[in-house]
Amino acid sequence: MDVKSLMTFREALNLALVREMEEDPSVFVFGLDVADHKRIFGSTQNLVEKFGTERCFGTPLSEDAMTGVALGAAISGLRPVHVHIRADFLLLAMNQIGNMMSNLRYMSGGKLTIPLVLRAVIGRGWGQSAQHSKSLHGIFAHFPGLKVVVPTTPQDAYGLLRASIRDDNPVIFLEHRWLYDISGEVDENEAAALGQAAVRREGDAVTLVCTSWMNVEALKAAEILSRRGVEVEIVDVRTVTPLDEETIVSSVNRTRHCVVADYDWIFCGFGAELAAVIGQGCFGRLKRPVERLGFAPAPCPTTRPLENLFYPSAPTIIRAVEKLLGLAETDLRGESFYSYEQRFKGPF
Amino acid sequence: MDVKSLMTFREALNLALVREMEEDPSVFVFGLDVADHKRIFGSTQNLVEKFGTERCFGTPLSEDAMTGVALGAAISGLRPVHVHIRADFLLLAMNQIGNMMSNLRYMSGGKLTIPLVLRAVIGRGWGQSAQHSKSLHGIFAHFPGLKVVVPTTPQDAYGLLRASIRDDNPVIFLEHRWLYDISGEVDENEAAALGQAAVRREGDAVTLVCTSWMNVEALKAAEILSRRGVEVEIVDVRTVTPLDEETIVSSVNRTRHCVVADYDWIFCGFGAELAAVIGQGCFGRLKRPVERLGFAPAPCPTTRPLENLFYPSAPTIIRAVEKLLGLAETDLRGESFYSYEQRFKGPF
Amino acid sequence: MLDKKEALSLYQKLVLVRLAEETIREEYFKDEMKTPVHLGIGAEAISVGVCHCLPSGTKTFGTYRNHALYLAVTGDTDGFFAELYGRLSGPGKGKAGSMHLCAPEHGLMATSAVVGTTIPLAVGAALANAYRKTSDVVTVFFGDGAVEEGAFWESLNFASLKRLPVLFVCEDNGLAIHAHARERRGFRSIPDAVRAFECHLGAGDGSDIVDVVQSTRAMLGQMSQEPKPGFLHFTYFRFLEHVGPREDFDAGYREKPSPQELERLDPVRRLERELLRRGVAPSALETIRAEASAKVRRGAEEAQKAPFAPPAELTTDVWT
Amino acid sequence: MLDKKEALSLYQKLVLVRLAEETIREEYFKDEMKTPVHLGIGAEAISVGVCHCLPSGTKTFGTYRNHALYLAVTGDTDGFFAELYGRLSGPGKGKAGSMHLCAPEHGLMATSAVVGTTIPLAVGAALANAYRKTSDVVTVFFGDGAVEEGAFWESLNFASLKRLPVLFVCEDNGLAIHAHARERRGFRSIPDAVRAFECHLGAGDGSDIVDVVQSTRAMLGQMSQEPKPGFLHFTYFRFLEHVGPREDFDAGYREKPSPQELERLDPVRRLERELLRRGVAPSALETIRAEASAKVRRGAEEAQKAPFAPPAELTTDVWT
Ligand SMILES: Cc1ncc(C[n+]2csc(CCOP(=O)(O)OP(=O)(O)O)c2C)c(N)n1
Ligand SMILES: Cc1ncc(C[n+]2csc(CCOP(=O)(O)OP(=O)(O)O)c2C)c(N)n1
Ligand SMILES: [Mg+2]
Ligand SMILES: [Mg+2]
Repeated sequence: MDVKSLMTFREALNLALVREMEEDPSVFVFGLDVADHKRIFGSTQNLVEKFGTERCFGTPLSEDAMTGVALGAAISGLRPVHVHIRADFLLLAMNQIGNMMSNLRYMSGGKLTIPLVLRAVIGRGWGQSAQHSKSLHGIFAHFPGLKVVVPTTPQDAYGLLRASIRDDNPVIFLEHRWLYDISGEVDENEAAALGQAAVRREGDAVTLVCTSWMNVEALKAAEILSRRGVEVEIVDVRTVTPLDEETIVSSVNRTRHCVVADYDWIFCGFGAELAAVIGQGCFGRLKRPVERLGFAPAPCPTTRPLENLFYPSAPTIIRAVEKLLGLAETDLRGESFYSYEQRFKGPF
Repeated sequence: MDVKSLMTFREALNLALVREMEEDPSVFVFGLDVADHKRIFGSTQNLVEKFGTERCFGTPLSEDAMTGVALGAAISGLRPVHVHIRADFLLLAMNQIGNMMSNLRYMSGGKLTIPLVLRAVIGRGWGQSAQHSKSLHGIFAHFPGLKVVVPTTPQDAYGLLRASIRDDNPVIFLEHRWLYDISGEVDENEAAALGQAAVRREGDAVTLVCTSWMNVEALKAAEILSRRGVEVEIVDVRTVTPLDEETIVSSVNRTRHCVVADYDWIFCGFGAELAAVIGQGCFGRLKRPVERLGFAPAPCPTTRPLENLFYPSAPTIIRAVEKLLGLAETDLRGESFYSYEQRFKGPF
Repeated sequence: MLDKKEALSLYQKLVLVRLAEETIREEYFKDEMKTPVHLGIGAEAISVGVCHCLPSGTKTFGTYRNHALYLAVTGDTDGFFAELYGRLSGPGKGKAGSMHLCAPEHGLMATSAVVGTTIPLAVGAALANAYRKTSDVVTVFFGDGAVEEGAFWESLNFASLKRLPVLFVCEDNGLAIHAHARERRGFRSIPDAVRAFECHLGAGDGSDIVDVVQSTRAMLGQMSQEPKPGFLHFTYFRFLEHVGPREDFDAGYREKPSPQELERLDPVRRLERELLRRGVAPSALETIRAEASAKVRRGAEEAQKAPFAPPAELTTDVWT
Repeated sequence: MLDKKEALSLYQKLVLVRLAEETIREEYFKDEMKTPVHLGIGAEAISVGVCHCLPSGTKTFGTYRNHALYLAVTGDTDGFFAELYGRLSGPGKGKAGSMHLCAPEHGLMATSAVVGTTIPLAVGAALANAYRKTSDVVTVFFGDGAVEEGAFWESLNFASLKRLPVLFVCEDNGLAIHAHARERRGFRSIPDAVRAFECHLGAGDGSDIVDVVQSTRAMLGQMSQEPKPGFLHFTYFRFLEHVGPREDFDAGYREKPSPQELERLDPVRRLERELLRRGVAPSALETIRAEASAKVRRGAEEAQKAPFAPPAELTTDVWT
């Protein structure tokens, strides 16, 4: 049976949900908007039709309690997938996440298991602004007891979501909105494990350690840099906790240069952890300090010109690599970069 | 007029509140327990008597809304000091903190100012356990728009709290429970500014960069190490945001060795930021990688033997310094270390 | 009853909001207004009517569905469009966009895109008024979905406990995005659920500005007689999709009302009929519409010529 | 009315809890029990009475004031003291301490030291029951202070909306630490505030275990007849300080009731009187007390001899 096919990230998420729900009747999906006609940008489509409203249903606007409900169902043996249309809204649930979900297994002396997935979308573009654009993966990863996943490819959306649902620990699964439209080959039989980074591209000049959307920007940067003979290696972190330090450190030990391109604010973010891990693991090998890229130190602004500057991008990566290697700046005028208006605009 | 006097950290906090309330009628203090007979471990004593129940009052148990109330009062021109008896409870208010308080000035194009202090106590000991022991300073510092202060000395409790109340930005002010009983000289006229680290002790062997209670442990470690001729320098970070990178980096560039002793979990914590900043600022100068100390990667356990292992301490610091410098282990058997039972036990 | 002059002035404000939003609907497809828009077509009477009853400068708070509120409070179509087009001359320098419009200098302190988040802020502002011994009423507008958030209950409890001068205005369209009230409410009705709290309770037809004004005046009267918070519940019909410029009756989650029903639910048409009934000449209404239309058009046009914020603005206004 | 046998069995359970807590009060000053203790003296009848009515294995949730609940559900004084003394043989291996006691194998899923946090968990557990098409009732105990937290309202709303089999038990001592209800509640009464929700409502005297049992049985009957959540409101008197082993009538925030009043408020004494009135021999009660006392003493003594968790336990049980 051929199980490889081309699909979008959104379809891959959907397929992972369908497969898990088919195989395990204790898996269910709930959260605001999961059952309306838009279905979380299509990622929960057909679930109501296939599995009924008891296994896919909307809720009142009550993020705090709904997270507790997910936790209560999980310790009772179900496998809830609780969905949020923006990661920002998880801040409403931080008490359940940081004071309960992360502790309950420990406090019960290991008697409780918490097979729970919190899916949340990282918003961006068309004025998503300060309250609809956060990622916060480093914040969640700070609490022992949680796992945090930031998939980039359709294959990972599929494989890591399935692995997350099967995991007996609480997993926070963060999906960048722009990735939804990205297509790629998905092998349904390829199992994925949490805790493994992936080398997306090999190179010897610099290692780019990337999360989520930054992998896409990094690939674009790599393509441009390659034309002038600079081959960068791209490591997609994939899971923040557990973190695959080995893959990251061994890549940097080879290239001896590193740009961390994290999709979040820099200060006290996951990028700091990466820089610290690399600073330790590659001590004496690094030719230059690790360069950290991330959001500008400001809330995300609405207006497009400032929003463009807020986010790190392929050009920012290129400039960072050039600086690290002491190269002159590439002329980027002829290049075309990702512009989301080609994919979506207006309300979404 | 002599304005220097010996007082405890708790008294220094209280004095700062009294002085600010005397000088500015728009300053008020509210939160659970601020007006009962225990008065937040004594730190809000006499406020009701001196300023009335309108300027010092308790609330219902509603951390989320009460934080919004503080924010609403602040943008209306008052200067609220909102108090929480444990930092863990701030997780209930994360939405107001991370989606509102940190953004509102920016979103208003700079029209709103937010002169607001969130005081919270970091609990520890006698089974404070997983839900009454968090610090989370790195989490708060991750959001642009917030300031974060972690005082250690009575002088700083006094000076930095006054500076925080006078600051026109939201400040999260985190007070370690064990510091409350520490005495020190306080100069009432000494103004403090946010954004300045303090060198607590000079030395040439290793720089210890410390937050909050870790400064106390570091001083003890320094005393023991000094007896064998190892002089460590201790930098008290004091304010996480804004961070005084210069003082930290220049110390490490001198000693060429660094132990970061942060009072929080290590992974994705403020310690990672410090290690990243030092890795960058001291590149090529460091003789060994930065060593990070912090909580064990677990929720805080109740039982004392495990709690002892959970926290980094003077002995942990000594061992880290010895490892960094390649020294044999000091015999610590004759040493006496801090034990909170000498200060308080049972209910508190 | 409102006198004719007052009714005409309300018509003027209503029409300004309606035409501004109709202009957004036309312009939006040009893809220059790069901000989500939560249009309030059908809801205008609530913000306009309530704000009409408030002394000018009164502190107000709202949600992302804030266009009517912003225009009712400020009348400033120029700033409005500048912000929607992301220009430096907008009240938020373009950083705010549609969802965060505010004008503290006019009392509109904050609006927010996270449901329920400005409710406690309004209570805090009312606390500040009480602290300063003024009884000025702070007003906060929120949707029916916000009632499901814990912050609502916490805020209502605290305000009632402290008897703060805050007016809660619930704009109930029976929908949260596409979810109907029956899918979200485990209580009989919003007024019923609020009844046990120490606050004054009122309700009205949010599609009828005359009713809105009368209910609001009655409520403000009660609040000044017996100092307690007020809670006003207004129902209305959301004409368009949750966010964006289109109708969405074809999406399947709700029926399109009959044309007669839509006439009744449209607060502008409803006031128009009332004014005509009371003998106002059609040409007088036409004049009001023409003036509003010119103002709106100028705002939208000028905005598109205005400059964007310079790069340095990216990190300005984060801290003082 | 309960028959004598049942009343005696309740007495046995009540006494076990009371003596366990009295033992804590004696032992606590030796400073070996290094965990905060929120004693439930005065409150025992609620947990004991409600749990008495639940089929064994029923899922329950509680707060940090959980000793009566833990013992009512498990009867396990040995594990109880082991946990309080921080020993490996405690149900949480000593990691949990007093505030996080749980025994999932007996249905006691979780208790928590952050107010209100287990309420939504109970609703989630009830959702799991509904999902599995069982109508087993999940029960959650919480203090009156928890009603002020948004999570309570959100949980009540969702449970009512979905008509989940969850029994909310509010243990109302009129205090949150030292704050009286009047300083915290902006609503008339807790039952009034809950009335508009789609749940069954009941109330009783939490100092009287007979009343507790009867109210609970009536409630469970209603819930099985018409599937909806239940809400039971019990008042009781907290004899001791909020946390710790002492009385605190000298602290100034409340009056000490008269001796007669205290007799009435003490659920153990009250049931004792009732049993004597019904002809039970004093010696029969004495035997029950002696047995309970021996069990408690053994638990406390054995616990102190038991080993602590080895260092490796520090990072065990964080993840699976
Ligand atoms: C806390 C939070 N949860 C979810 C959302 C996503 N969301 C945006 S608007 C909305 C519906 C709100 O409904 P209502 O309060 O009735 O306001 P309306 O849109 O009907 O005016 C939701 C769920 C959000 N913005 N904030
Ligand atoms: C969310 C939260 N806020 C504050 C506290 C501090 N605190 C501990 S117990 C308590 C009072 C709770 O009162 P109630 O719910 O009535 O329970 P009781 O102690 O009376 O049994 C408070 C405020 C807490 N633990 N959790
Ligand atoms: Mg609505
Ligand atoms: Mg109570």
